[in-house]
Amino acid sequence: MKVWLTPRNAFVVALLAVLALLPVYSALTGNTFMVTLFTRIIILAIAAVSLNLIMGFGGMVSFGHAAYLGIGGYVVGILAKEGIDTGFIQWPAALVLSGLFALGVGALSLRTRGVYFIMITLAFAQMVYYIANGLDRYGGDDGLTIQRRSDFGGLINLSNRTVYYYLCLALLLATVYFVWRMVKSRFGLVIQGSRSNDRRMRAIGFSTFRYKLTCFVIAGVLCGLSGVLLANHTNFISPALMHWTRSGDLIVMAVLGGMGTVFGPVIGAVALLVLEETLPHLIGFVSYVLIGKEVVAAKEYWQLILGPMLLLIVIYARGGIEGLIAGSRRG
Amino acid sequence: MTKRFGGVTASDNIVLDVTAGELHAIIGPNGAGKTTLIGQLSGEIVPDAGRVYFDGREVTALPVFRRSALGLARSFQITSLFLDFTALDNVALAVQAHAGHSFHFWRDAREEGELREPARIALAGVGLAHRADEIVANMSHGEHRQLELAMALATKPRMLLLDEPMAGLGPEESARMVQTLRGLKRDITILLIEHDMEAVFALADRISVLVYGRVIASGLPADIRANAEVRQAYLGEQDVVAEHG
Amino acid sequence: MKRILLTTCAALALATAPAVAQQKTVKIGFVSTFSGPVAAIGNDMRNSFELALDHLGRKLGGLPVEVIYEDDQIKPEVGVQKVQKLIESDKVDFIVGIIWSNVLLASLKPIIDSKTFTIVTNAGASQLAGEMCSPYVFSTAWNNDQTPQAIGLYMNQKNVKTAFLIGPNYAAGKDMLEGVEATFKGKIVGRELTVWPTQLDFSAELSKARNAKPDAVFAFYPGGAGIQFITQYAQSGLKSTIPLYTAFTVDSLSLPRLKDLAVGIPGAQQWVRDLPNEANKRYVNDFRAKYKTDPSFYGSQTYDAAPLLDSVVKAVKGDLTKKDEMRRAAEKADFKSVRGNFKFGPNHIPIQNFYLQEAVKDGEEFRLKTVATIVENDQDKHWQKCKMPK
Amino acid sequence: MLYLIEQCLNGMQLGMLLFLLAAGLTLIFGIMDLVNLAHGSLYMLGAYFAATFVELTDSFLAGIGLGLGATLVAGIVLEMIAIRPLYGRDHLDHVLGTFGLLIFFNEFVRLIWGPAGLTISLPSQMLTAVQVLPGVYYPLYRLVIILTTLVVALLLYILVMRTRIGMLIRAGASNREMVGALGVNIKLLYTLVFGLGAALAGFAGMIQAPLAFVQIGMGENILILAFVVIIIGGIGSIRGAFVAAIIVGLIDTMGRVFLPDLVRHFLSYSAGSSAGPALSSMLIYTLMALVLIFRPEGLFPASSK
Repeated sequence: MKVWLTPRNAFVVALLAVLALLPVYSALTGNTFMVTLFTRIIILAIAAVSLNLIMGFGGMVSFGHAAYLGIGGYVVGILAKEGIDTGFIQWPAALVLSGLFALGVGALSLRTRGVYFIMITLAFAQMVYYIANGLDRYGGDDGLTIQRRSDFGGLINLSNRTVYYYLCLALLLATVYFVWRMVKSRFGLVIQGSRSNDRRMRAIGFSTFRYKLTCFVIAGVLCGLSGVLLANHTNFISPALMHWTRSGDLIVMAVLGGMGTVFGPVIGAVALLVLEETLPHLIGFVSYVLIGKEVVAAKEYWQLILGPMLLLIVIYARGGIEGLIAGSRRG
Repeated sequence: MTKRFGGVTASDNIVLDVTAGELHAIIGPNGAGKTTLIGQLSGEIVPDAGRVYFDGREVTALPVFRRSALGLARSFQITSLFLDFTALDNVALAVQAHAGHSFHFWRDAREEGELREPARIALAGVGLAHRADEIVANMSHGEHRQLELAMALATKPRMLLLDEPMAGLGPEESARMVQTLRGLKRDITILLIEHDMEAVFALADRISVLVYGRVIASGLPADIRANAEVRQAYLGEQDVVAEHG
Repeated sequence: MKRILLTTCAALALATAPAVAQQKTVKIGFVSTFSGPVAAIGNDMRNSFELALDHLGRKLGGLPVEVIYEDDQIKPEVGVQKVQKLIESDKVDFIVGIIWSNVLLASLKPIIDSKTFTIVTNAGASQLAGEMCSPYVFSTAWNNDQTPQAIGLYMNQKNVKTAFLIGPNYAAGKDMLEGVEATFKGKIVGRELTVWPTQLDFSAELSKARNAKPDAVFAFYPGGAGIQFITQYAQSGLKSTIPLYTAFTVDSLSLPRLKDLAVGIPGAQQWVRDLPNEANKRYVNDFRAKYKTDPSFYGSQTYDAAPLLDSVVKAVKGDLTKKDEMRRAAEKADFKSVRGNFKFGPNHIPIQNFYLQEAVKDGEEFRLKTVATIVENDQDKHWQKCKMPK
Repeated sequence: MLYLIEQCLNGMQLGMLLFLLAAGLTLIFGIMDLVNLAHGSLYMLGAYFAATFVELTDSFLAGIGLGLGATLVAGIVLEMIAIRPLYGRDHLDHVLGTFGLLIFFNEFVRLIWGPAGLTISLPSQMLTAVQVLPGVYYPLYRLVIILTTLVVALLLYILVMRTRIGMLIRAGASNREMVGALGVNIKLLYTLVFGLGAALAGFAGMIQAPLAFVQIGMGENILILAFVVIIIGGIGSIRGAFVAAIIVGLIDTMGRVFLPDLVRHFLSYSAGSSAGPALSSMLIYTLMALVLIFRPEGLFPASSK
């Protein structure tokens, strides 16, 4: 029988509890920013989970995943600008377009492998990035403010901060659950088999290309959803949404949390973004303890610590945070 | 069939006919083009000229996975498994490959009896039943070879292409493998590539000799043993091979 | 340390300002760029703001001040997040700063939605002057196209018949080129927009300019890009053959690096370090004494924000909930600007003079110097689009 | 026509710069199988070193020389401390680890040199344009860059094709195991190659610095271009890098020159002005995607060299 009370599961449950109760804490303390910050974290976690689906389980390292954030966001933004506020059109359109883009990119990119795959996905993302830059009507380089969040009639009011937070959390959990089911299904086994040994998969009779392409499209749609949510959250979209370093950030989240585990990317997203918020204060605090005063300037150099940390994680903790919590079983 | 790699002709006008139900062995020195031949038959390598027929049907243009679906299975000379999966998972994947399409996203495949049961049977068939839940990376080389065979079998093939299943096995493991193959050859057509002459002559119904991409002889084991050209071209070289191996 | 600062300030306030009923601090969120290649601009703004607070005894309207500095990393989406944090988490009374038009445009919605009183001290996106104007948002800077309009006028005075325009491809860049086109009476023989902020090498565009054989070239490149552009302009041999006119390209941050290369290149600006008024003399002299360098126009605009806020807090006697009274007070612009005369238009954008500045060598040092006044009391042309609630 | 020649020279100059970066990148990639996102940081470090030494010595050439040495040392130290543990890992680990290094170097440079950036002043005789053909004027310094880089490319060619080290490098690029089997000190070879790549990148940074501006993050965008170059050229191939660098340089320049005007024919003037630069930036990525679709191993795969 499986043991359910592992340190890992305890941690996941604790994290979920914190996420679920956050708006309560925020309401009690009056610090509404916590909800804003964590809405963003949750949305990016969806993107990281989707990236992890193709990268961690399918072995397809996409260096252009931020493109879907952009496509999802821009569909919402452009439709809103053209006066179509209803989410019943905006959301499906965004998801379909993300999927179609993934279909095109995947069909062309999946012929290559290894670093060529990394670079060709980057190339396609850069193309979308520059297209967005050239969209003069929609702000070009400067981006576009979305005056109203997607309208779902009386169904749900996205402008309510708490409602929106719980919607995003629910979508994250749905995504995680869906991915969890999927990786255990026949489809998921084919994807993981092809990461492990693509040649053998074909020899035993799988058309791995089709399955990988399907997986690529699913990940694209999920990340497009994340883009839709992000655009609604910030009320603003710009090409910066899909700058190549953003794709890098998503990879960092997936790996930091623990690649190839379903919940890992969520942990990674929370860890990275919380670290980003707190590391400056941490440095300030350490300098206060060490030399008796807070060195304000030192707080700006928090990335000096983040960079080597990433390298150390790559070298010494390949299972990411998940791996550390779960012990050495995942290696 | 002809295949050239740059200036090297790996398969030079090979004509090979494997009859249903027989175990046909291919022998030949290193570099004779044996693995290339299997590659062309299984569909991984496209011949520059010539045709491949399977069960009376031309399959020259079919990709690997389609030939596999027709019942043509292969094993690999260099162990090629899913190292981070369990033994049972490996075989179950092979079963799954022939159980319709795999666009099932919801049901837990590890709970599906129709995938797991045939896999367990195939594992038992090669004597690995007790190792079913072991991660493949932790298993021995001999077990890997057995597992290779189990995977090929799990696809319920009508013809097996075996690329040196005995390579790197100890005498005891080899004997077990010969035993297993002997059990199989009644039901399945087998094309066997092997260096282990003892095994070849023990198992084969017919033997073809491949040297520098050409079939120089083909016939019953006894004829091959007697063939002067073969002795000179191949068996004479066996000493050298033996020194290495 | 924040807490220590707070207590000290509170203690000071207690000792010196017993008149103020509530012992409240004024919380200011300061958004600028403190990392990356343009951190110099953010630092100059911060230094100027700190100096202004020093000049005011670290108090606004008698209340102690706490400033929270946030770095937007030149990214609009980071800027938005920082602005949201300041409003929601730190619950600041004022937001000050913002360099980039795109960061401003991204942040404007949360600012307006939350009615946070904001002083923009650089970004001059024309939407702010027009359709997106807000009762609680003021600018101590300018609208993007005002400065190039002044340069266009100056080019007319200099009898320039044909011009080649070049700038970066973002909101401000496009506004700048349109600004020149609005006032320049000669013929535009070429108009180039380059990729911003990634394109560093202007060789192809400079070859185009040479090929077009214009009487003059106009360029807008803020920050580090300005240094690149002017250096390459000189290297291509164009500086001696085709005169270059600029806006926001030569400033006191780039001058120490450009040195001789910048001499003789005219630019328009609403403030120059040598403007002859008392407030400015005090600002420039104390800035030089404290930071050993000249302040830039970015700094001057930010410096002005402090006395403006001082007048606002004074007007409501520290009760920062009276937003409408605060707004009326700010609209009066009752403070001594380093620019001399200073007043707001109906859209809360300054109406001000624009000067022609040039770099000169002063001993070992290079300095910017006022050469002429190009336009007086210039108002942006977008104010009619602004539907400011009464 | 004369104008076209001038623009071709501009394209060449960009191509030469890309080649310097791509050569190191492709060697490191080809031999150690390492994806190095921090290569652009070495470009930046080279520029900062050179700027510092030019300031100290008051001599452009001495500054470049010392800067080159410093970058070489920095590259070797970096390899020994941070890069070595990454060999043999998969590409994802490389991307992530060197992404971390890239972040680190940006902050490190800010800590040492401050956020404002530096400039390298050219000797005044360089601040002029010369007549290269009747009617074609070209900035002298850019001409110097083209010629110097051609010399470097030639030296590199001789090093790779005519020396023992070069033989090992070539062997390493096409068959890594073989070099190990030859009993060569692989560690030393790797360190040397990385150092050489670092020096080339640093050199690119320092010769570009007088044109541009020495600033944090200056290597990032050009690094992506250099990656495009080595992918198009074929990983591990110096010759491929050279040809692809020139192709990318020319296409990028020509795109910037002609596309905006072309787009303006179809769209409004202002829409064309902003769509033009965006489209020309897309060109090279489109080229890379096309190359990968039709020749997944690049134009000059290392094994066929």
